[in-house]
Amino acid sequence: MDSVLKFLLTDPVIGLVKGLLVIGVVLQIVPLLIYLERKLSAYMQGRLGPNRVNLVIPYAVPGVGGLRLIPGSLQPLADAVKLAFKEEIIPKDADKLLWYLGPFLAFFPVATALAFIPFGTPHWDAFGSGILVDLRVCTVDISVLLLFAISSLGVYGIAAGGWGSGSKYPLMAAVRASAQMISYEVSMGLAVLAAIATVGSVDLQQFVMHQATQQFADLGLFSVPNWLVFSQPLAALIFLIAMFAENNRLPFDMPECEPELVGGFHTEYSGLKFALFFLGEYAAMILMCGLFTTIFLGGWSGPGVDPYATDGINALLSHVWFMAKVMFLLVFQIWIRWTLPRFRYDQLMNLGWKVLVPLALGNLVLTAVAGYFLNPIGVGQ
Amino acid sequence: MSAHTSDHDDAPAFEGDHPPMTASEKSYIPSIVKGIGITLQRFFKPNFTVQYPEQAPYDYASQDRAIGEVNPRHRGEHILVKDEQGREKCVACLLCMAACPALCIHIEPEPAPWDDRERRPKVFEIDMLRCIYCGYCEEACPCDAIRLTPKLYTPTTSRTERVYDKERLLENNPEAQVPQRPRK
Amino acid sequence: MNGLTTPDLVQMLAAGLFSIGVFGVLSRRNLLIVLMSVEIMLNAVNVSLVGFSREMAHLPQGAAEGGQVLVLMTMAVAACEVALGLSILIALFRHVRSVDIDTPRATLLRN
Amino acid sequence: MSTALSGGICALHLGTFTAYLPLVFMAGIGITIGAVVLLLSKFLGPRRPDETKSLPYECGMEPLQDGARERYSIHFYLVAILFILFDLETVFLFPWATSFRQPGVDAAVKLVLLVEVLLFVGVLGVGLYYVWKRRGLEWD
Amino acid sequence: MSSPTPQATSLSSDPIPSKPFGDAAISVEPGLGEKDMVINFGPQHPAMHGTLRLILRLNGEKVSGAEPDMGFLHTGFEKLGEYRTYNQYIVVTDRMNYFSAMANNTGFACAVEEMLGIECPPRAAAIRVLMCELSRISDHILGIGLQGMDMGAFTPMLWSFIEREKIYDVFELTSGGRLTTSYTRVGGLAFDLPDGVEYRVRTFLDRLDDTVRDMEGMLARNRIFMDRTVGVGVLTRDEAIAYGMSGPLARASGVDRDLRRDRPYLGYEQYDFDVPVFTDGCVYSRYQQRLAEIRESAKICRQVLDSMPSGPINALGAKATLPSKDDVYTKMESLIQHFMLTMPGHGIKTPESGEIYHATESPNGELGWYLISDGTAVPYRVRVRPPSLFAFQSILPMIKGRLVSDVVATMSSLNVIAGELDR
Amino acid sequence: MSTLLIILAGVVILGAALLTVTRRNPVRAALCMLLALAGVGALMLGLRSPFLAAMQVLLYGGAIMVLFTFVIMLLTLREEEMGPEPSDGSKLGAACMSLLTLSVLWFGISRRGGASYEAPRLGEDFGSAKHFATFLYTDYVVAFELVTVLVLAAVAGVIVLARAPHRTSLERTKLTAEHPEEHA
Amino acid sequence: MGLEDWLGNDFISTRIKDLLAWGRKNSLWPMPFGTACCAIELMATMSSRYDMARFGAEVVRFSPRQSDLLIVGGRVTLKMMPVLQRIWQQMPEPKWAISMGACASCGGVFDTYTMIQGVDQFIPIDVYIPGCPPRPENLIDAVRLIQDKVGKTEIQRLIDERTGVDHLARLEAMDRRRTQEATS
Ligand code: SF4
Ligand code: SF4
Ligand code: SF4
Repeated sequence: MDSVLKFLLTDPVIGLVKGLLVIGVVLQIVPLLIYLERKLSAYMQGRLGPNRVNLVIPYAVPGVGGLRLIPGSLQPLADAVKLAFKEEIIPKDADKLLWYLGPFLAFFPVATALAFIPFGTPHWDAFGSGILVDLRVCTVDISVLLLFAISSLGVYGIAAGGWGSGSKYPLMAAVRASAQMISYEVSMGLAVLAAIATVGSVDLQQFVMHQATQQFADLGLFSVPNWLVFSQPLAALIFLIAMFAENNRLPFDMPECEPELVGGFHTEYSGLKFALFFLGEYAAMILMCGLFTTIFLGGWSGPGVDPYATDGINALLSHVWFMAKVMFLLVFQIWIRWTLPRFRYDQLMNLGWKVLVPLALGNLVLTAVAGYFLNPIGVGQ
Repeated sequence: MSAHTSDHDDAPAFEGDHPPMTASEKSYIPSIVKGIGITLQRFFKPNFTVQYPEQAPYDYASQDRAIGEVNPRHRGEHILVKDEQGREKCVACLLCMAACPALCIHIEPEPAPWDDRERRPKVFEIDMLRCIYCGYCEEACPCDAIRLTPKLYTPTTSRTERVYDKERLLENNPEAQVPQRPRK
Repeated sequence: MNGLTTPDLVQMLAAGLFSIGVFGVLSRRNLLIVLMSVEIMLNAVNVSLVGFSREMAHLPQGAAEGGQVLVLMTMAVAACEVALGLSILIALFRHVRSVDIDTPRATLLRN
Repeated sequence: MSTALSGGICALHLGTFTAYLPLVFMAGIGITIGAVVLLLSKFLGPRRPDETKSLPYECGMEPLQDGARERYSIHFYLVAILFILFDLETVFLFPWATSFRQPGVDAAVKLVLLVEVLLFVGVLGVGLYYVWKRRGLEWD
Repeated sequence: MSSPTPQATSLSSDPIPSKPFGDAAISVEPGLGEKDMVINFGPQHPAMHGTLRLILRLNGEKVSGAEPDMGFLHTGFEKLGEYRTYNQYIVVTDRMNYFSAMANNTGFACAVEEMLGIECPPRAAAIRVLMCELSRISDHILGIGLQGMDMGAFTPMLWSFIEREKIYDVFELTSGGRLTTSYTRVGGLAFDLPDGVEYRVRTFLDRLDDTVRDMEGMLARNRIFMDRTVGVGVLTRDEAIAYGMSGPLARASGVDRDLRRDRPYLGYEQYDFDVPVFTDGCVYSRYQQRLAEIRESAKICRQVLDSMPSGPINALGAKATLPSKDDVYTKMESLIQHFMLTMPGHGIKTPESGEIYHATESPNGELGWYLISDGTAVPYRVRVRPPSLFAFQSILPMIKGRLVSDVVATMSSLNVIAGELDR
Repeated sequence: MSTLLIILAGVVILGAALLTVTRRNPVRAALCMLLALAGVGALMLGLRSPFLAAMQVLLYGGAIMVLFTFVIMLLTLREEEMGPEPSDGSKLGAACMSLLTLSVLWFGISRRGGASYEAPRLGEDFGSAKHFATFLYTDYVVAFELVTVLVLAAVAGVIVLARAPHRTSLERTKLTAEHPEEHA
Repeated sequence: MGLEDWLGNDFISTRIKDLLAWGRKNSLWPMPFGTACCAIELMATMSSRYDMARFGAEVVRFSPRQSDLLIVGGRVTLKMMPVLQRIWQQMPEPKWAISMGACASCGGVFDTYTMIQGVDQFIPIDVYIPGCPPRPENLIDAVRLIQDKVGKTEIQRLIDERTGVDHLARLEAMDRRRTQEATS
């Protein structure tokens, strides 16, 4: 038994298992998100939302039949099944290669970048085997940089899909979308720079450790953890806004805003390719929310989590905290989507370049000056 | 009657119609918070949906729609009214046919075998698909022989199936078959 | 290639990459692709620099650091070069409606 | 510091490629899912292409102008260039950000570092200001 | 033909642009200029309400030219009018402006009554006013809801539908139809108000405020919304007059003109209401204009309910309305009159060469009916002055040089009803 | 291990680069280039320069190639605008030149003494962002500050080029008159 | 060529078919082709009181590529007909169509020179809804009718019939190919 564990817990195996787990979880959150989005918006609008396809536990109630649970919960599955068996249409002016690459490139970088998000404590004693497992897929210490590098490739998906469709609305949407995404990447990068300066590391696990082990303020009854959202509020705000823009969510949903561009860059896509775009979009949402949680909301830390402990309960608790924060952010994104109108294209660019970038620069200067006068930082003080 | 609303009478402190955005409004944040507040409120309000196929369209007891029982004026599918002896009341006077703006009634009269009227319809067809349920036929009929009942028109998969002949009209909605005209 | 060590392999790779860039610059007439070829050449230099830096990492004088910084500088120059190069390309395109390198000359000659 | 924290045999030290192996796995998973979905999309659904069906959708009208790839405004290009330049600047600041508050740096060095970075960001700001004034940030 | 409005003469002196379409109008040919992209905006486009079409010439995001293309819903209303009797035509008018059907058939009935010289009884007039104002509310509330929706705020649109549903209930209770009510008749109404309508309207009006406040709270002072609407799609007062705009659109541009006040019909002069006027003429002003008019209409509705006269609902003496059913079943002369009004070839007696232009203030503006009679029961000619047409034709100066997103905002602020536009 | 990696990456890089310079369609060329750049990034990782690798992907992949993509999207070249395919002669000449370059370089590389990577172990954070900080802002501060100047110059240049004066309408009409077929 | 063609009548195939039918049934994304008054009722059906989202018919896609159910609501004129037809043709299989209201089904009250007297002359309609406009309840009924139909029809045959392909011949050809592949 022990030797089996020892064999199984080699690095590559652990890495593979973690990778599969992360992707698996993300693939399960996506339908949940779709369902939540529909239900939340429905209730907000005085409606009920999908409630015909329920989870049925057969023969649960004796004599009566199955027990119907959670109205409409299988809606995403129904959509997926239907989309999978839908006809595939390739417009005649489409660039075949780009047409296929579009949805693929929209999903693949996001999936890869998910490897860097720490979803639990850094040392979990796996099954008591004495092997410490870091709860993130890729344990490298320049994870922020690599994450940015890889997720910056997400532009290509939209660009390829929109341009490759050979149709006007998608083309317009593609140009808009890519311009928007790269614009907000600047302010996002600058905001993260300030955060890095505060923490002094480009390792996401270090970010969490920094926030988990320090205290921002002590209010007597409870102490406020040193989450960066408190010590870098401006950076957090900028990141939050940029996050919406990067995900193309309302109020920044230029690339697919229906009343203008019909369906946006995926107007011409049908069936599974459309679903893949959708998947990539929601996965990107999860990625960004995870990143925000990790950088600004203390990641997996939370009451009851000991960053140095190695036992399984602790690891599980840390993961629960992480997921809770991410879910909160996701719901927040959904909520905003159904509350606000959208920007106009030029206003959006103005907000990005004329407000957020100067603000982020100012924040950076502030951080630099403050860092000069403040004590040097270290982890675990 | 004043020509202007009050905010035009007393000289406004700003150019144009609307007060310019205040600094806090310019920061987007108050309105976003307000918006979220409103949607939150709405989120917890009871919802407005009538679960149609389960809840009958007129069973509005739980909703504030509450039209009451069947709305007698509701213009649904037609019936041909039968008299006490179970015969159609129609005397084939063709007034409904003339009044119909959609020209969807087709009547062929024939001499009636009964002695209280001269004619009766041999053919009485209504193209329910073309009909616009305006109620003019009912209004035009001098002897209360055709009525629009609250019965919902039903979707169909065939166009010809919706042409109702006399028999079908007579049997269409038995509940609405009361000899005396219901009050409207 | 028994005589080659790993560092030499890297340098060979850089050399190969560089000559591909040269080929692209010389053979293509599409300005866009010419620019891309230039980028390939710069990348070759980067590879070579990183290789050298790695090789000299044990030297005390900071030669390795020099290599690394140089790579960063190359990237900066490459970025600026592309920005300017493409601006020129666009400006050119507005005038002669072509990205063929030989077209401007032809157009100028014609006028 | 990083080794002190991430001990254990899984946390391989930096620079060894094995530490990136999970990344390769992850990319592999991503590629597999993407490829499988694309392949499935080819095989699952029915296929009945025809002339009209493969026309680009343009509100139900015949597409105006042949060749849908039309030229677009130069503004977008400007955005992309600005983005490159700013991205570049960010790249040069990353090392600074990781280390400027490390313990054990003496005050003089810190001051020099501060001045340098302020200068850097300052010039960046000037660049932004210049573009702004030259109406490079106008979109209408 | 009576002169359209008292102001018409004074207005006509205003300069009309020599080239109303200016250089905005373009012709479409393949392979156009250097950077311009010609694109179909509509007919099946979410922002174009399904049936309008603009051919936009875009320079990047900017509109450098536009050509409206209409007629996708040209149904032949006016021609149909020459084959339907006056009362039958009421049904058709319902389907012209389906946002506010009641206002349409009231307008038509009023025009016919004026031609025939019939006065509709006070109770009928009051009920008509009530119904018209309810339709105005339902039109405007959907208008601002759609305005929000076209800008991405989907939620308020559905709230507006909740209110509309309540208005539908009122309509359904009174006339039997939700949308296409066919409630008015020449000389009166189809039925009297049933019980419960007053209570229902009052509760609706009480709760309306909440919804309107919520909808306003979501958008009105939201910077995103204001940035997109203030100063967008501007139509100055002079332009508005030159383009023949009327109704809320003209009032939002500062044209202080409302037929309900300036040329009262149906006893509008008895009610105390304000005519809100804004001056900016931008999308935001139109939004505010509609909000203000909703409140005024609610005021009118309350007054109507308070002062509802009793009495008959049909002008009985004029021989233009059907006698009551009970009379038809029992009295011979009623039966004969019934036959005379419904039989083919017979119907309402009209003057040999009657000619009338009668305008009412429909929710979208001045809805004019121009009728010629030839003594038969069927009009010789029916012509409509649809307010939407004037709104749609004036879109060119509003969007020229603006961004694509502004086209959407402007379009939805104009509230162009295709059925009315194309007829 | 690392030799294997280098050979692997090398094959990918060289192949992609070769494809890049031979594609006629700029979009395909850009895609191949992207692959080559990613390969170079991986190679840098293998050579223990993780920071540079990240920057390679961030700058080249996420920025420079995006710019290329933009230009391709904006221009959407038609066949005739890309110019004719270069003649076989010029291709041959270019190939000779590049082979010449290659042989010179090859000669140089093979002549140098057996270099190796196995020399004393590197510092723990060699090639990391922190490592960069130790010399970028001290020994190479001039270069560091010069980058901003470079960027500033580039910005200025780009703005000037992008805002190049448009042809006046007069010129345009003249052009149209001269070459009506081009402007039709 | 579509997996469904390969499904036989064995247990697993039937299960898969059931799953497919279930998915399609409960995820009918409508393409609203609403032109006139009926469109308003269409909107009313989507909105809070009737909430068509309950049946999974929520995601209103304005691109035909992603929709399954064309709802023709409103008057269709000669000028509009090509548009409708093109949109129908651009929708991917399997697809369904509802003709909502008197006008779309047969012209209704508008028997005039511009109107199409029934869109079923141009596109195959699965369900007709009478009424002018039909009430939201009717539209919901129609969607449920479509759901029934989706569950019952053999999609492949339906598509073949629509596209004018001989269904049996195609199946036979496939069989032949299959056996050929098996033997070779
Ligand atoms: S309801 Fe109207 S359309 Fe229908 S048959 Fe009667 S008169 Fe004709
Ligand atoms: S239904 Fe009435 S109006 Fe019609 S023919 Fe019969 S009796 Fe006459
Ligand atoms: S059927 Fe009636 S409601 Fe529907 S579009 Fe036609 S006229 Fe309008």
